[in-house]
Amino acid sequence: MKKPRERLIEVLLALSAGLTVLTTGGILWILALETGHFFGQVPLRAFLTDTQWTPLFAEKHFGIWPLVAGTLLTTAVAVALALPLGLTIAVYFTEYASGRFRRAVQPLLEILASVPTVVYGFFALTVVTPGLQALIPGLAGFSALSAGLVMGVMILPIISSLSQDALAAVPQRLREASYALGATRLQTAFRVLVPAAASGITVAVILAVSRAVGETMIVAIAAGQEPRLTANPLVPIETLTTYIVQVSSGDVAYGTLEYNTIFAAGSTLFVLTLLLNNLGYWFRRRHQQQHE
Amino acid sequence: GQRADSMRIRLDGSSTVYPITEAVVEEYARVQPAARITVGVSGTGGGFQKFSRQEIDLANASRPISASEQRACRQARYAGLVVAYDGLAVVVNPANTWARTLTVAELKRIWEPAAQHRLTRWNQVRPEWPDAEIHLFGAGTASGTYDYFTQAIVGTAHASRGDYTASEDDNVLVQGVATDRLALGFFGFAYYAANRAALRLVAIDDERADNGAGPVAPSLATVENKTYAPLSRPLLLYVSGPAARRPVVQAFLRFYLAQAPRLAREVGYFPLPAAEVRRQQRRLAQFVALAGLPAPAAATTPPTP
Amino acid sequence: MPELEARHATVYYGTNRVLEDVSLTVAEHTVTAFIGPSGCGKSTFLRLFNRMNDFLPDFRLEGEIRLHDQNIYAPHTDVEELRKQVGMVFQQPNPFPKSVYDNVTYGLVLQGQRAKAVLDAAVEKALRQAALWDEVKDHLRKSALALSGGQQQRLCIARALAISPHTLLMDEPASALDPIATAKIEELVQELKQDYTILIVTHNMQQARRVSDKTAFFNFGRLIEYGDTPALFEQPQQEQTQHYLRGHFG
Amino acid sequence: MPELEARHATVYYGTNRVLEDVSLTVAEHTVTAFIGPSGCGKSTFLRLFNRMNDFLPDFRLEGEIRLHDQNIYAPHTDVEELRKQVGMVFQQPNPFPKSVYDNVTYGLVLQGQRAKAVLDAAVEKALRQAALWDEVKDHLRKSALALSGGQQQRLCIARALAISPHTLLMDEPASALDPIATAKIEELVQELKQDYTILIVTHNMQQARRVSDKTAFFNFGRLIEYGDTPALFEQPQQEQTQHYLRGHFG
Amino acid sequence: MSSAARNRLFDRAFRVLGLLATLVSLLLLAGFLVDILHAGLGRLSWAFLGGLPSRFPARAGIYTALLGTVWIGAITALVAVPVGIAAGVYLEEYGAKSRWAALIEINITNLAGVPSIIYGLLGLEVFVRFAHLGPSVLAAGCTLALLILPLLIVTTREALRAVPRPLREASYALGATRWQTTWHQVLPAAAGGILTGLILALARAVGETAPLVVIGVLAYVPFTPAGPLDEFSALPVQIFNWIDRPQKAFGPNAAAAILVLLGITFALNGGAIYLRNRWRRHGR
Ligand SMILES: Nc1ncnc2c1ncn2[C@@H]1O[C@H](COP(=O)(O)OP(=O)(O)OP(=O)(O)O)[C@@H](O)[C@H]1O
Ligand SMILES: Nc1ncnc2c1ncn2[C@@H]1O[C@H](COP(=O)(O)OP(=O)(O)OP(=O)(O)O)[C@@H](O)[C@H]1O
Ligand SMILES: [Mg+2]
Ligand SMILES: [Mg+2]
Ligand SMILES: O=P([O-])([O-])[O-]
Repeated sequence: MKKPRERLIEVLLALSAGLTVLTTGGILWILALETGHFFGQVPLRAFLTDTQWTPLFAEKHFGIWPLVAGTLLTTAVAVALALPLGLTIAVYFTEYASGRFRRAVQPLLEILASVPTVVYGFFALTVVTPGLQALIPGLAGFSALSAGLVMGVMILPIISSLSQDALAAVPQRLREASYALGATRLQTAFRVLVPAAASGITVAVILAVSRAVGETMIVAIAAGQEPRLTANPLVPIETLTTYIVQVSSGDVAYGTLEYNTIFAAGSTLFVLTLLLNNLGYWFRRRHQQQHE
Repeated sequence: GQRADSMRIRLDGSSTVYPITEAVVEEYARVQPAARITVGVSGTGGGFQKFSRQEIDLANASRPISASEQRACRQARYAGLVVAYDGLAVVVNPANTWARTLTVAELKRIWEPAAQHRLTRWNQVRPEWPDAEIHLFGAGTASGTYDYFTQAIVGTAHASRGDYTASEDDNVLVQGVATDRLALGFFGFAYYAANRAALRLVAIDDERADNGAGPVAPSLATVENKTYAPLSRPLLLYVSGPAARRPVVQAFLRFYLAQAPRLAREVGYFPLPAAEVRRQQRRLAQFVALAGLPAPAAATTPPTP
Repeated sequence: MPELEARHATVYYGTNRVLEDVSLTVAEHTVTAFIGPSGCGKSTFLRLFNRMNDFLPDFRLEGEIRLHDQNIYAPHTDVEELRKQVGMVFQQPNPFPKSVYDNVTYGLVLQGQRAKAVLDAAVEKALRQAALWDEVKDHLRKSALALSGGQQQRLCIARALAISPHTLLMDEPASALDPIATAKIEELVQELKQDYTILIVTHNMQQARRVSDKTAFFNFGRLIEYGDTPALFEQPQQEQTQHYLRGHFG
Repeated sequence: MPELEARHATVYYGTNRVLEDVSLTVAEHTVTAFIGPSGCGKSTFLRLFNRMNDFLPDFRLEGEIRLHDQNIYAPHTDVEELRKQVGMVFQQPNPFPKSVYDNVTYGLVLQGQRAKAVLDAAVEKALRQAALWDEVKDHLRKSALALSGGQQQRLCIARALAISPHTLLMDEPASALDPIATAKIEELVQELKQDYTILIVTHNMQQARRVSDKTAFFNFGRLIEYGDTPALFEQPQQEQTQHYLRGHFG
Repeated sequence: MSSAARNRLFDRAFRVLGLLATLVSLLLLAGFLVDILHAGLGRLSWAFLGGLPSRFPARAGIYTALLGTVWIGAITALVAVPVGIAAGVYLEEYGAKSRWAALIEINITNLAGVPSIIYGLLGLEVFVRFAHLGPSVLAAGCTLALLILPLLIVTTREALRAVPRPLREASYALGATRWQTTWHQVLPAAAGGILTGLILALARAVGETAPLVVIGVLAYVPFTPAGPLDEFSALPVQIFNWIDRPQKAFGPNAAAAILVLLGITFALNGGAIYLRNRWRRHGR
């Protein structure tokens, strides 16, 4: 028999835990509600097939692809920088560097992950963009390239440290098998270890991509505010997150179609990251099973 | 608390008017440190929406309140006061060597809805200009500047192309033009004035002789005598009836009107002539007196000056 | 000239001495077994011959290990080249998570061999030598992880043989296997002796007796006794060896 | 009426059966020892008497455990109340990271006792019973973690006694201690018998013989033999018991 | 060149490449810090820390933003800490087998990956609009509290899991209830770990910008909040604001404010690491 006081406490604790469910419920509810209003006025077809996004103008278009393209473009630039760099660092740390070097440098790299993103935005706008413009004459003042590169620096520690964990989890006996056949460290690393850790490295990349997709301030400051369907990283673009910031920082009246558009963009972003996170979760489970 | 609330004044609205208001509020804090004044930048349209819901006391506006916005207003009375003049600046990057002038017709061809995805290169404006992309930066759709510009240039308020960098935040536009050789943008004159080195004005020719012949650039003279047409306009501050009954607001508004000419010039706008300032001060006094009376049966207000 | 030789080999891990002054010579085409209680240093000693201990933190060797009368711990030794000559098979079967084929060709591919005909021939030869060919010849593209433990171990042997070493180090190669698979490995060792010099660590005294020509008994990091296998098992000279063989410790 | 009784107790962890149909009765003011090889289920059985297994995931009991003829696994049993009556001492001394005083008073304070005089008296009484008073009486405010292992274990006994249980469960209470501390604990058990019913798990057969009145021998989750200690040790009835006592396994 | 020689060469080359990659990353970090120090250090002064916002860059300070951040941090902690710890305790000490706990578990994993701007939308709709809190300190604090809750719960659980089982058993064996055991033994023993997690979570919250922008911050707030329902400015928002200004003269202000913000986040992170090490060494 439970004493009433104990019972009460347990209920309170369970309710606290339940608040997280309520949070998810709240997110799903508001996104569904406002996005529902949005689709009450805009056909899903237009949302998915139109190639222009101009919901605030007289001639309205509601194609989400320009924003999605902007998001993916900055993310691609970020990953293109962070993946090779991060993987190289991970291999170097696990297979080449001394323990002392690693212990000294690792925390410094982790600092990169704890820097507030608005600070990265400043860096992108005041240092990286002018620097790149000196190298690339046609580069606009806002560009996916500049924002993406800085975002790459931001996600670098995610990729490098999670990849290190994955590489370290590869059993020592595979390393020894390779060395015993006359392989060099490099050959062992890239022919045995990286393939064996592939699913773990994939998790790292997926989580990093998820972070990049949801990242807001860097792109809001440095990537531009012009929705356009392009793969050219040299011109201003607009991401899903930037659109939300842009519209919500100028006040849009509650209940209007314009207001609903930020939730439509938010829902798209939410679905995108949810898919990525669950993909990552799935890969991680597979990775854990592989190394049991 | 109660006391803090009675000292509170909430402002929002136009980003064009923001620099003047910011300056006035900052100066006012020296005279009356107890006042707690906040200023938002939602654009003229966004400001009027909050104004009509009575979420704010004063609305900055770079165009008069529209008929539909008037209907939405909950309060029976409000008034708009002119605080300064603006000459809407059309600007390019200093590295742009070709676009020194533009005609209104050319501007229309650039900005009208039909131009979307069609007019994308400089040589489509004038054949002798470079065959290079044109990057457009302009006010966002919630802004008075956008309404004013589309009305004056395209001929219909709220009609323009949508494929340009549109922001309520003029700073984004300034930065965009300042860092892009192929850019063309427009915004309130103050934002040009604060960044003269990074931008270059384009003179505008409305092709009407009665308004000064040839291309005209905005300046104190051309804005005051209205030859910088059609892009000269008044900047306004709307005050709601309930707010006007509060002494804190009255004191602040009196300070605002008195300081507006000096501070408008300081931030880069064109000050009202002294006579006009006195006229606005009289209107304020009238409105304050009227605001104390019971609301009239029909919701009428002194319209724009 | 002996094929392999240890001269006053003393090994430390940090400050911990795990081998002390071990000297011994191994002739070509013989099987030498290392026996002794757990932790006595058998594995450490075996791994000296292909410098597999180099990666262990704080490993330090005094003395010399010689292969064909060359000190393999001399500076400028080409360690990768050494490991191609001295193959190794481990206690736990450790195939790569790749196909059977790719496992066997791994060493050759590392050396730059790309010709399919050459690789095909090498695979067949190595798998035949490891007595695995008949069982896997139709599944060369299957993952090596799908094989049984005994098959995996023979695959590891084939993988080692494919790069044509002359010496084979085996560290308890059958201890993770069932009796039938163990018997197969033992048989294999007997056959490989024709072509290779074999050093084998085992904790199973009967196994040592069955497969080896010479046996070395270690205890507490010292080589206690070393001699022909039958002699060592029947007339051990040292008291420690006698105790150990009678099962008094270990 | 027996103080404690197990009736056909069968325990599962998930699908794994670790106790099978164990029945036994324990009389008041006796010491009963549970012996048997590692993993035979002694601890599991002991912990049934204060429902300490309840927290283990997938624990399931069939049968009954009775205290004063009440099934303590009946629904609506007040488990906390039960545990106040049936104290427990663990293998590893586990004092709280608090002062000696706070350790001993912990149980009383939980019950709402705040009066300093009462607590002071309880502390002295319990520490005296646990034969620790003289050693710690001047350091009651010192951290319990500063005591030696043997002192810690006696503190844990004092802590258990402070809430006046009538039964004491001891799970290898001396196995982490040195011989001198062990002797002290054994002596203590003998004394506590005057006032408490004691169940003690031990892997040390000599200890069981020295301290207990009755002994229960477990093997593979079954109660093999249960009887008076001298009889069980001198004339075991079961073959398994004989083997175990002779050291053939375990 | 023989293939063996080539392989060895590549191996050496990669050693250099790996070192280079590491150094490049560190140089980026260093260059970045040096750049900000260079740009901002000159502006950093007591007057800057105590100054009100102004249209004159040289006169503008971060006093209101700094206090806004302190307010928001305090409210975030006030809301998130009890809830986060309670939820962690429930999942770790109580919910072992229940389906409810399993649901919450999956849910937290997913929440942890939701972009912060989505929390902004949630805050906008729920706190600003529905609860009529407006863009107030309270709305911001609640929004950020929800944002860090998953992180807090995860770290709390880790800390609880590290508490040894014998400690719990000792308490239960003395007739303690679950809650008594949790309160008197488990939570004190886990306090160091929980505190570490809390500080890390707060460091994260203090640097968040996007959710605040979405719930609607004002451009100009020349006073500090007097209560939880007041409007606010916050350090990251002030930085965003200054970065956004095209006048070059505001750049040093942004950089100086960044130095302050970095100072706060690094101090919090460093403090957390210090605590964790100390706790690992002395704690149980
Ligand atoms: N990497 C290492 N670092 C430090 N000490 C080690 C390391 N590997 C082994 N040792 C120690 O060296 C000694 C010899 O170990 P080794 O593995 O050679 O023994 P072994 O005879 O092969 O034992 P087993 O039969 O258990 O495999 C042992 O005491 C062991 O603890
Ligand atoms: N929490 C648990 N979950 C699952 N199985 C368990 C758990 N605890 C113990 N067991 C298993 O139950 C069986 C009995 O364990 P128990 O601890 O009761 O044995 P024991 O006789 O006390 O052994 P020892 O002398 O080692 O303490 C063992 O096989 C053990 O592996
Ligand atoms: Mg070994
Ligand atoms: Mg036990
Ligand atoms: O911000 P606006 O002045 O353009 O409304």
